[in-house]
Amino acid sequence: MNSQATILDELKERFGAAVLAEQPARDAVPTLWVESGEVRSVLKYLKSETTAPYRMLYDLTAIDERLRSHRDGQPEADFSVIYHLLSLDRNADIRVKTPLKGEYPSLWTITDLWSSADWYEREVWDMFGIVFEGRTGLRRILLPPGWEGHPLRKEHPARATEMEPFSLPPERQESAQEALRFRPEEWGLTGRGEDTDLMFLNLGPQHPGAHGVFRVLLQLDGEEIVGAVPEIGFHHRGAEKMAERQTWHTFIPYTDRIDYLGGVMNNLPYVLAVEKLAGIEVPDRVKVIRVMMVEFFRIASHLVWYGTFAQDLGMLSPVFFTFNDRERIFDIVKAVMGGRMHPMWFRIGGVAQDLPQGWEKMVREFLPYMVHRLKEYDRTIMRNRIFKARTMGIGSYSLPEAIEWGVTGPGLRACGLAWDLRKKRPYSGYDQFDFEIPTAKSGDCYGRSVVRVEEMRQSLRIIEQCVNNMPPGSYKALHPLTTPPLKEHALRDIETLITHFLGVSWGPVIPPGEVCVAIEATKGWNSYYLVSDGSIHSYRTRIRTPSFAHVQMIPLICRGFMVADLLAILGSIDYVMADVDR
Amino acid sequence: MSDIQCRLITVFVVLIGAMAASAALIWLERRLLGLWQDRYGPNRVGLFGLLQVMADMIKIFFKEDWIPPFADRPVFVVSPAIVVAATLIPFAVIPFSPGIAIADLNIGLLFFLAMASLSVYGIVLGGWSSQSKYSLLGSLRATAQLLSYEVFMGLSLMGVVMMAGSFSLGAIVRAQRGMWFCIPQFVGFVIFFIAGLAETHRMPFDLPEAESELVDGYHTEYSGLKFGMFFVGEYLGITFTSLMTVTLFFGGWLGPVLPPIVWLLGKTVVFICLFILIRASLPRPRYDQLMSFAWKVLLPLSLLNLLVTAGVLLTRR
Amino acid sequence: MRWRFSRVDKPSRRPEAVSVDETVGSNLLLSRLEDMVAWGRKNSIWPFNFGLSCCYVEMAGSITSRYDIARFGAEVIRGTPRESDLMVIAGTPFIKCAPIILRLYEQMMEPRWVISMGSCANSGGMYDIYSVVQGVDKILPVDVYVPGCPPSPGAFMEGLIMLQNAIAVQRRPLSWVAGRQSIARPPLPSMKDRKREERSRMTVLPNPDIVYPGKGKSDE
Amino acid sequence: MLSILQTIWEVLLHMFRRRETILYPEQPIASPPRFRGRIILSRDPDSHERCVACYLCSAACPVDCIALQATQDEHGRRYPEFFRINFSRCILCGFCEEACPTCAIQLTSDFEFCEYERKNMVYEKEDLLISGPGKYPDYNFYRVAGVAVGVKDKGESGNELPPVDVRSLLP
Repeated sequence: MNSQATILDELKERFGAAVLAEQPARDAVPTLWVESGEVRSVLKYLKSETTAPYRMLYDLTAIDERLRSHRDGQPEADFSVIYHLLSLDRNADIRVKTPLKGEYPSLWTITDLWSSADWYEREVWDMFGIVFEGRTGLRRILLPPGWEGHPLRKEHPARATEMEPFSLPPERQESAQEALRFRPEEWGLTGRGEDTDLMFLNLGPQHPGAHGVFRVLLQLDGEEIVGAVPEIGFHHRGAEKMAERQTWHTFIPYTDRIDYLGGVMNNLPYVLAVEKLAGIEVPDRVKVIRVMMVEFFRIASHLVWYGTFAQDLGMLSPVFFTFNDRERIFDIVKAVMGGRMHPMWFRIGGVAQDLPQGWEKMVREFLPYMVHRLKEYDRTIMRNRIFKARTMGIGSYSLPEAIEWGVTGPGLRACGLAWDLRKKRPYSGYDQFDFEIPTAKSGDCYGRSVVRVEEMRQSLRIIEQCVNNMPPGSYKALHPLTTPPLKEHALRDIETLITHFLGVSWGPVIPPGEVCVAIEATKGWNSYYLVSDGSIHSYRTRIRTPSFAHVQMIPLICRGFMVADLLAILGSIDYVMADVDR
Repeated sequence: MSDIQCRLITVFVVLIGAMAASAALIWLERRLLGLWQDRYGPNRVGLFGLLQVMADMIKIFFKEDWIPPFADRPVFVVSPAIVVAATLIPFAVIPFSPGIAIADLNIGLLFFLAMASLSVYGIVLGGWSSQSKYSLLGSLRATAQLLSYEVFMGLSLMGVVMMAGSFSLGAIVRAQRGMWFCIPQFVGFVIFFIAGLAETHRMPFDLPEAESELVDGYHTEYSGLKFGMFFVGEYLGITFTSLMTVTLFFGGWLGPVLPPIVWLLGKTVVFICLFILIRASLPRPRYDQLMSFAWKVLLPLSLLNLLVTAGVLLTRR
Repeated sequence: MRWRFSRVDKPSRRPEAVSVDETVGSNLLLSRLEDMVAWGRKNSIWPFNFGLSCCYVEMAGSITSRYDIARFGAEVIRGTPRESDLMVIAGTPFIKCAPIILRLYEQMMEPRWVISMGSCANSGGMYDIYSVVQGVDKILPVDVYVPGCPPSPGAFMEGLIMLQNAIAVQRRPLSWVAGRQSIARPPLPSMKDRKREERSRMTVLPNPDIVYPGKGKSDE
Repeated sequence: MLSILQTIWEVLLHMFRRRETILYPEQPIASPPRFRGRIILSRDPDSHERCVACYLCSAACPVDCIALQATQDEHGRRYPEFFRINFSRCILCGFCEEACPTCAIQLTSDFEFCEYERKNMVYEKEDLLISGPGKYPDYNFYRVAGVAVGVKDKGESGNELPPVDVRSLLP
């Protein structure tokens, strides 16, 4: 961790008194507090001036610090804004925090440094009421226009049942519809082109090709896209607020539904983060079981993408075939974990149950079948001339663009960079597996498809290694914070039963601290940034999802293409609205 | 029985037959798609689900039929009727068996081409009168697509006309006694079939409706019976195009042992199945790709075909 | 049979219910016709291609080969509300999305039905949170509730069959301009009460630590 | 062109595959025993209600859909006076089953419990209680060694098993 020490020294030397403090974090990410006036220059320095710069704005979020008790050594603040940067060259992160005072504090924008900061800043404003100065269009992003309050502030109520019951009388319906009306001038768009009249087309929030409730407003010249304004927030279920009232244990089901195609893939970063805070080391068997299930869901998610992407391009049948394969995966998932899309099966310190008898047979039968099917899909879909014509050269972006906009996962690897967290920062024992990182050169829709298809093959390899080398041992760690403890014990002796009672009623008390764990999820990097205040709830849970960054990029990559291409682009990004809006 | 009575009976038989065929086709398509997608398709209502179409018809017939207040009312109402009428009328010139045709015009082929272009109006006007942007885009696509594919459809048939020496469909069928035209006119057949797909705006050329892009394209605003007419019109179109392909390239009613009508219908069913298979498997090209394929590939090809056919015929003489 | 012509300026969202006997008993021919129409409607439920979140994927799953709702004549997914008969609220109804859901519902043509799929749509489910409507029946009438989070495609199919059964006994006006403009809905049973006996007879369940003991289904 | 024909060919070949469809409702959809469906309350091998109304399930429930009220019978044995699960909120996560110290509450693999009316989705104890022990036929909470109370030492009551050696639980 030399580079981390040096970057902190470098910053302290250069910015002197502006660096207020250094904060030790559980995840060993260098974290420092910078005076709010100097944040921009520090970020600018990190982005462009230092050696091996931090080019990616990985995350931008805030914490309402007003009720937090464990803030050892941190500067006084009512709110803090956190900039999480990433350097792919160094393979290192840095977290820059800035303390803010006051009821509705303000801060200077960084949208001129990173265009991708736009949505993040809007989100912070929407959720916390922190104003970003020096920019335009600071409007609600996740909540409807006209919403009162900022939900992630501690004083905002969480439960809908505590509020007035929702109703939709005609006048409210009318005003809501009126608020949805698109006014191009608000976005700086006009209906006049250079020599033509332009048309505005409202695609969504309900559109068969938009993969969920998502709205894109298109400025069209004929069918050619001149401008696009994506609008999100129709799928905001307040998962982050939810985390502040659920216990550490009972938040697990909510993680499943973040990227709802990823199933237990979403459990993983959360339980890893909690385990890191609690200091739990899980047995090898747990690691391998988790890897296996997670890879099953990677395949399942990619299969949904494969089928629906083909369907977006007009192919009628592949979606049936890929869903059939997905059903076979679900046969295994159901038998092992008991759920289908949302097994919510990982636990703090282990998994819910041991593998059932007979799981090996099911998995072993599945592997050759799936290899065979993938070959068939290559012949049916990937090699098809029309498919290629529809995807090659469409919606491409370069590697620097991808990094600038915070693209991760298959979208990043399609630009030719073999960057995969499973290899670069192995978690849950991925360093023990033999697999490759598929890449593509083009960065277009076809490239992204190639990467995903190949990823499925690699996942099959990983699963095969899991079956062949499943270690014996327990499915839960023997740690006092493991929740719930081994049920066999709880059923037999009163001593464990008492721990069991505490664990599932109040929930475990996790020691104070901050941690961020990222994993290579199905769609890119998914990370949970947890702030524990030494209580049974999380003080703040920040869920950084890959799709949010990817969707923000749409206007950039669809310009100049046609409406039909837009649907190909949307399909190839493979986003899930729950993963965008959370 | 007088000649007029005889004619009238033929008209009714053909009319009801065409309607029944397209209804059966809806069932056939859903079952065949099921077959190719490892599932069953409608199989619960009646034997093999045969009554499914009945249920759909009844449902659509009693569904609320609504005209949007913003639509251009008369045009909106008349468009679906144009589509159905324009696809029904050319059935008149198809020779079903030796001597059995509603009207064996000596310009039958031209009549068919003329009528086929009429159905474009139904779609274009329907989309335009809906006053919805998706419908408008759909009808714009329909205009461009249908008009350009009309050109090749006509051109691809000229080889057949040259070989048969007549525009009369009956004469064309009789000219295939020795050899079906699909062999000497293979290129013409392929072009005609592709153009036929485009003309009936079936997948993969269903750009005017393209569900994943334009919601439902030109008929987005239609409901109830009017939508049902568009729906039936599409299936009538498939039946007709298949009949036409068989008549022009696969010897129509010609065939040994079995009665001519059985041959004709049997061959037609094969092509209908092919239509459905193509729908089940192929992705949809983009609008500009479709157009450039038409003008850059099909146009030269069909002209070349014309030239070669003419050359061969001349040398033979 | 006397026909009354009346103009429907403002079709109410849910016309008041009339007893079945009153409507059906009047004329045999009419009732035969109504039977036939109900049969047609029951067997041709075209769903609207509408999805909100996770449940939508399971609903789409029910269309695919393993479950194949095409068998019930319900695979003709329409992209436009005007041509569809059934709206499946598959997912969480968000406050920001509620006006859109209602708008789409109103754009559907009569007769139209709603299945509320999954806990979120039933009651808000696990999302008792500021941005979620606590049950879609707060904004529009629901015909069948499917429990689960998300319900498996099988559960959705059960819901669909129940909707079919409900449609089969409903009597609706044959025309939207003529005749009585009211819908006769016979009272529908409580499935919980109906199945209670059978369910309480259950004794032993298969061992959860063995994958598929025996042939498959549990002992119900 | 060839690639296009190949796509068509591949789809055509599906004609000869076995159909995947389960003919529900005539054919049941197989659910493995772990599948989490409708919740039941089970009885112990002595046919008594297993539930001791400890409220753990309702505390563990992430969506607060379980409500119950404890009471005692004439022998001082606790049982729920009412036990209510609101299936319109329930997400079938199985946390209650995991939390239950007596294996009383269990999730079955039954997924068929749709309703026409929302109010019918609230299940009372009589809807939940089954006649047998469910997944764990041999487990009987009242046979496991309890704590020492004035009149008896740990594991010495009439029907208790001897207590577990705590050391055996250590790794």
